[in-house]
Amino acid sequence: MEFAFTDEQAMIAETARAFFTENATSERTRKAMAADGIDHALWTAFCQELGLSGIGIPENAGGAGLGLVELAIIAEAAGAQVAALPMLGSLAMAAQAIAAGGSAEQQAEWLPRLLSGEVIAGYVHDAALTADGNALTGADQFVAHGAAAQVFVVTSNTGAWIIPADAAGVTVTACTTMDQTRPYARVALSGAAAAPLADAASAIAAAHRAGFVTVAAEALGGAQAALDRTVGYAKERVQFGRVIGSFQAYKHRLADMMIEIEQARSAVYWAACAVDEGSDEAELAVHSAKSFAADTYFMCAGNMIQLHGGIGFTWEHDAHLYFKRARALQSMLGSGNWHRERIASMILGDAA
Amino acid sequence: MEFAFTDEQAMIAETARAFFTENATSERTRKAMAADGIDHALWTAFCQELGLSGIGIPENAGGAGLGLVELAIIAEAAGAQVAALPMLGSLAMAAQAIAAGGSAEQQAEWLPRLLSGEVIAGYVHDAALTADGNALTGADQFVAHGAAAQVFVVTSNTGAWIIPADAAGVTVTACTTMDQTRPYARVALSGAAAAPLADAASAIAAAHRAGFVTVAAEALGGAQAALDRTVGYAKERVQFGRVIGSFQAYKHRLADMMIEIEQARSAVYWAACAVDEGSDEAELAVHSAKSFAADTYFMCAGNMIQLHGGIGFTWEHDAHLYFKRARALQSMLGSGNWHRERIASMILGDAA
Amino acid sequence: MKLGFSRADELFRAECADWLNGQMAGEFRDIKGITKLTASPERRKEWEQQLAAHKWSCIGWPEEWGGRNASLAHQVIFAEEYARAGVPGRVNHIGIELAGPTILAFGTDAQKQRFLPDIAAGKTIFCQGFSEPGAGSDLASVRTKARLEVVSGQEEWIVNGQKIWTSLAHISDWIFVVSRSEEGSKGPKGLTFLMMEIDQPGIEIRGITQINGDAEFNETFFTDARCPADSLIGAPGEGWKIAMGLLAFERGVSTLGQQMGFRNELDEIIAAAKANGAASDPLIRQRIAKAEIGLNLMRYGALRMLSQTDHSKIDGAALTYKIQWASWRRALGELAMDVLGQAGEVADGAEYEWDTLPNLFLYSRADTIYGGTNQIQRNLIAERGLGMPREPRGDV
Amino acid sequence: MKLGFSRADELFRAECADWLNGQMAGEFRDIKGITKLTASPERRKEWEQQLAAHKWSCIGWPEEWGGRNASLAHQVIFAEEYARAGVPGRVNHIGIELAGPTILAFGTDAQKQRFLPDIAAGKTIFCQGFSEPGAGSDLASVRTKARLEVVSGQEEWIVNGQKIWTSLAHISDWIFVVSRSEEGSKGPKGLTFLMMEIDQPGIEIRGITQINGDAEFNETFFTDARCPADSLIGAPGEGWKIAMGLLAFERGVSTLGQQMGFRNELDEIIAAAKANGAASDPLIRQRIAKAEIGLNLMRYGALRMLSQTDHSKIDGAALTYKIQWASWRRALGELAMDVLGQAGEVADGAEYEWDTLPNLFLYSRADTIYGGTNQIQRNLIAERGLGMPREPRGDV
Repeated sequence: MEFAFTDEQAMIAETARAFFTENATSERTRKAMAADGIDHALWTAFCQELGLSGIGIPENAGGAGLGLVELAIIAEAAGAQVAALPMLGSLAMAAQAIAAGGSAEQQAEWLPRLLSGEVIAGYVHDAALTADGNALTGADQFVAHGAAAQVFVVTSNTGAWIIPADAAGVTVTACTTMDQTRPYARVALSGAAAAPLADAASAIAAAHRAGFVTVAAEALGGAQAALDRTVGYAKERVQFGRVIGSFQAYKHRLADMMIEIEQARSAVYWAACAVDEGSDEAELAVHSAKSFAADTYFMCAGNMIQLHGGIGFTWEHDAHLYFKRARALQSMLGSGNWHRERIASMILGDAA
Repeated sequence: MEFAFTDEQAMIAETARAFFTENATSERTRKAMAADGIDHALWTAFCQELGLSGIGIPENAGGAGLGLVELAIIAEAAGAQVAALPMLGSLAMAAQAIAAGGSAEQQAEWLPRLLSGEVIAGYVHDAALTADGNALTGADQFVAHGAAAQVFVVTSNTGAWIIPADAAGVTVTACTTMDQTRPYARVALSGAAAAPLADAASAIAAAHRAGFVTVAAEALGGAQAALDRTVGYAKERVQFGRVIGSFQAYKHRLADMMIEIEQARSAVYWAACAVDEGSDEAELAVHSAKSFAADTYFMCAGNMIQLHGGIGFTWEHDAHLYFKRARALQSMLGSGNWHRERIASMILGDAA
Repeated sequence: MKLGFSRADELFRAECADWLNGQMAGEFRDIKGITKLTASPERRKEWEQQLAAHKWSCIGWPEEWGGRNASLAHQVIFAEEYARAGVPGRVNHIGIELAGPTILAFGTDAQKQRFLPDIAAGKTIFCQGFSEPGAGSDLASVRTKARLEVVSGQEEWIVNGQKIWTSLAHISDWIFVVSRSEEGSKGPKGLTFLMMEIDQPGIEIRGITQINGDAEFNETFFTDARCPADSLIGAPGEGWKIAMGLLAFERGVSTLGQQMGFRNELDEIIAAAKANGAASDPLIRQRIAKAEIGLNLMRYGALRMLSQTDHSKIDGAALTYKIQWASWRRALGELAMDVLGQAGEVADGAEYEWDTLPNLFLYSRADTIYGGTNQIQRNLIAERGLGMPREPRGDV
Repeated sequence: MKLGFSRADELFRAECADWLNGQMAGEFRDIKGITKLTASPERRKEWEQQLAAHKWSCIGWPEEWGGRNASLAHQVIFAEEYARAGVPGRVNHIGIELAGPTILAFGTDAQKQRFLPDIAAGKTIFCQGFSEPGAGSDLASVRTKARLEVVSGQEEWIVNGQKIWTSLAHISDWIFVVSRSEEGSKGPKGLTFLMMEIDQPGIEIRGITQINGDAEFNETFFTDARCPADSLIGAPGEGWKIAMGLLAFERGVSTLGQQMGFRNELDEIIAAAKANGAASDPLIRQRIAKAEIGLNLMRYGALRMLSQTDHSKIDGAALTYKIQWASWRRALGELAMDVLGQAGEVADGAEYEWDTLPNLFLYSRADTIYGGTNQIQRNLIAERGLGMPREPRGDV
């Protein structure tokens, strides 16, 4: 029992933080926002130079081993910069699904290309998907970075498949999306022939757990950055002849952010650890982390705007990047209420 | 259209405020708390000397005329002192029911005695009440000041009756109650023979609307008093070499109380006025007022404790009287969620 | 205390509704339902001239200046019917609600003659120059400077500095500017209130894009900008008094029109919830009920303010109104998004432009900032409303 | 990073559980499940002596002073099993968690010999004298005075003044007192930390009845109260340093035991909700889920604190812990009442005495006050955690 980073984990955190802080700049992110929402050069550098893209993927599947704790560390660092990267869909969900549920051939075919960044995958989920053999019909309106993906992992509640984006019967429509760092696409399948993953249940479980934890970790990073940047502003901005951070109401708002963030930090690493250790608490933990961290982020990003005053409401300032990402993290992969209702069902049984 | 007190209303408000401030002292209230929760001398003085007990009861029924606006004014003033009086059960609910739904004989028999304070009535409601003819079987666990009542108005969802407390088949059990200024009693009816009110529907509607508005008005008065007393404390108490009211976080907490109270004030008088004028908005308004004002009171009374620090948590200080009354007003006559769900049904239709 | 309207009032309501609905179904049907402040400014100026032509432009003003000297009840009714008919907000809101009443209260007869008829007629659009980049919430920290000079034998004010958050400056004709005219003065002293024509070489306007992608606000730069000596309202050094008087006009009848806009937004949320099934979610139901309650309490709070006989006294309802509506609307924006779900985060077209509800969500984050942040509002409430000690000014 | 416990840890857990459950089913079954701090003090002293007899009284202490020098994991496990078994909280909490560690850290060898064995053995019950009537949150504003005098050839401290909120003083043997020993000193300077025996003519204790009808707290009056010179911890004038060191011990392993008490409370709410149907209300379900999440996050926050290798640094988890649990518990009290409905406002007997959940509702209003109000906590977080300017002290 030791709820602190190991030396190796601390090193990964430091490496990731330095990498994203230096490279995922506002300027580069805004360029990506005006295009397909991906800083492709950054993604290539992350995958090929930093060598962290294989984290969370078993070594025998071509990954770097390690687990969700390390994946969370990276997602936290990327989230702190609102980096415009396909990490969630391509690595945390699609690659995790293939690593957990794909055959050896499927893993060999796709994982090296996903981990190298050569290919970007999207994650498509449709509970109402119909499969006629492996000919899939259904749609997901909100596939993160879907228009930039060359391949999709597609899941229903019981099945999982892989299908290239240019396969017959696949229609991808890019959407103007509030969070331009992670634009959605509508992916429609109309009798599209897909390759089934060998172990669908494992693939779905792995993708969802990793997805929840990654979203939560991103939210944690974003919330902390929103606080840090606001703290910086509070020390510089003068109003009424005082730095605004000297106003107690302002201080208390910052304190409230920190109180939530510290809990979100516990939530994210509890969840990552619980999944990695196969703990009985894993389900409780991932639902807790996703709902709590996303709400924390939204609260902090909203405060970031409020506590910057007028400037925080301009396009030019980065506050809106955090705010929009925070909103997106709240609503994607199940709302906070949905996750809490899952927890209530565990405790209280299903609702009447 | 003139949403301000008339001169007469302002005078009633001033009279009531002066009366309760002078007479409903903490010392007297605490004596009542140790007994049956009623300051009997105060009730007699209110009914017989002040001459305001007939407000809201038509003149032809022996009342003073006027309406719920004036009744709300009085309840607000009594609530500001957490006065230990049977106003809610005896006047706002039982007398209103009799005035609205009783026969001329019933009105003549009961109203003069209720308005003079000679007799105290309780209001018993049991949706599941069974009536075999006029022999009633059922129970209400939470009859305000029930143990001090000599007569009960009993309602189900469709019927309304009068029955003396000492009638055969009536069992009254006093309960130790968190809010000692308004102790509950359990009133059980076991084939008890009661006199039906002539117009049950009118009686029930009048009692409930007046009950909701009275509770809301009491809550408004209590919330304002909680704020006023805390403001007084904020100007005197020194910590860290400063009056605590100079701390911005403290100031903002007071401001938040005022923001809610001002809305509660609008709610109470909107509701009272809407009922008096027979407006289409009356139902919306009474549900709004009951839920909003009670929540406001609870928030303000909680803050009253918090902003007084340790002393606010002692029996000796009056803060707990406000706090417990606030909780009682939240849970009685339907919770806030229940009232809001009623409003949701009006707007959205019934829940699926 | 009486909430109902008289029979005569109801006839007036019908008259308003008939005329407004007729306009919105006829000549001006192209602007019906516009909620974005920056949309179709030219057509909206034409609309406001049409209002003036039928004496609906400023019914609360005295008749001699283009108004109808309307009773409170009539003003309430007109504001409500205006919004109910889906008529877009006034691009000359500042002129009608703030500049006009300020000139009426503090201007000279010549100034009244010069400005009021054109404001009433929709020919002169005003914007306001209060905030500065270094002084968002701290209105008294004005650094923009004004000095009186004789130019070609005429006295003129020469203004240098920068204003920010000048809403709609890019479509306005005039701006009123609070500037520092006494060298070395500090805070609220030594300020002067000027009206300046925007179309001149010394004034440059740059749009500020907001987080919703729209550009309602501007930075306005003054570089030896000029106005004649008689553009001054009040006396030199009285600028603070005039500005505070002007801000008091913000709590006028227009709040009821604003609320009708809120009503439309809430109704759109209710319709969306019914359409997509969110209306059966008990948590959403509670929030919609709370929004409904809050909207009504704003309405009755505003009626309490307006029914006050002693207008010199700012009572509790008036002091708390700004933070009340701003907080309510921010919560409404969040409710809207939770009703819409992820669909609310996707726009219809290729442009970064948002429908009413997502736009409400984004724009409402500004509501709690402009016109005094929620924090400033709480200070005011505690200090003016409850007599708490004032926040000390520092010397940084 | 590792959350799981080792096989050896689990064996230790079984050992703890066995012993504790055995006690609670046997000799001490009469005190099982007591949650009120003031209930059955004599029997609970006996229980704590029983703990000591089996070396369970202070397992984290060094072995030479009656502890087991237990690892963090074992301390966590014991604290959890202690609460899980329904064992009442320690009446000598202050002695074991605060006074003992303070003496260990700052005391002389003679003081350790004098006090530690008796504290460990449950023979000396301590309470704390920090707060004063004029200085609830402002700990440094101590007015209680101490002076050193020679009495019958012996140096003695003579103490005059008043303390308040001295929890359980009426059943305690000793009190530690922070007093002002340097005439004219102000704030944290010139304070002295003394240990005083309570049973003496100079000390008078008056109970303070709380809003739940219970009387856990006291006022403690010192009128020429005395203690020998060697009752001083540290040096005269070092009282603030000692007191702050002591408060840091509050963030120890006992937090986990406290949390197990919270677990029991939440479980009782869950059982009540299932029993009365509130469990099918979606709004209640959300709040119970939030409470469950919050409780787990407290647990993992505490484990983060305890896993810190560098204990000199107070990190974010430690700084935010107090307000986190106090706010959580206050919300829990409100949830409890909303689950119970009006039934929660009615007591079983004729006395004004409350079952666990209504008592939680009332008592939890103190949680956000004592040990530093939520407001003070936010100051600390912003100032120490985020480097914001400190609130200026006034001179009133």
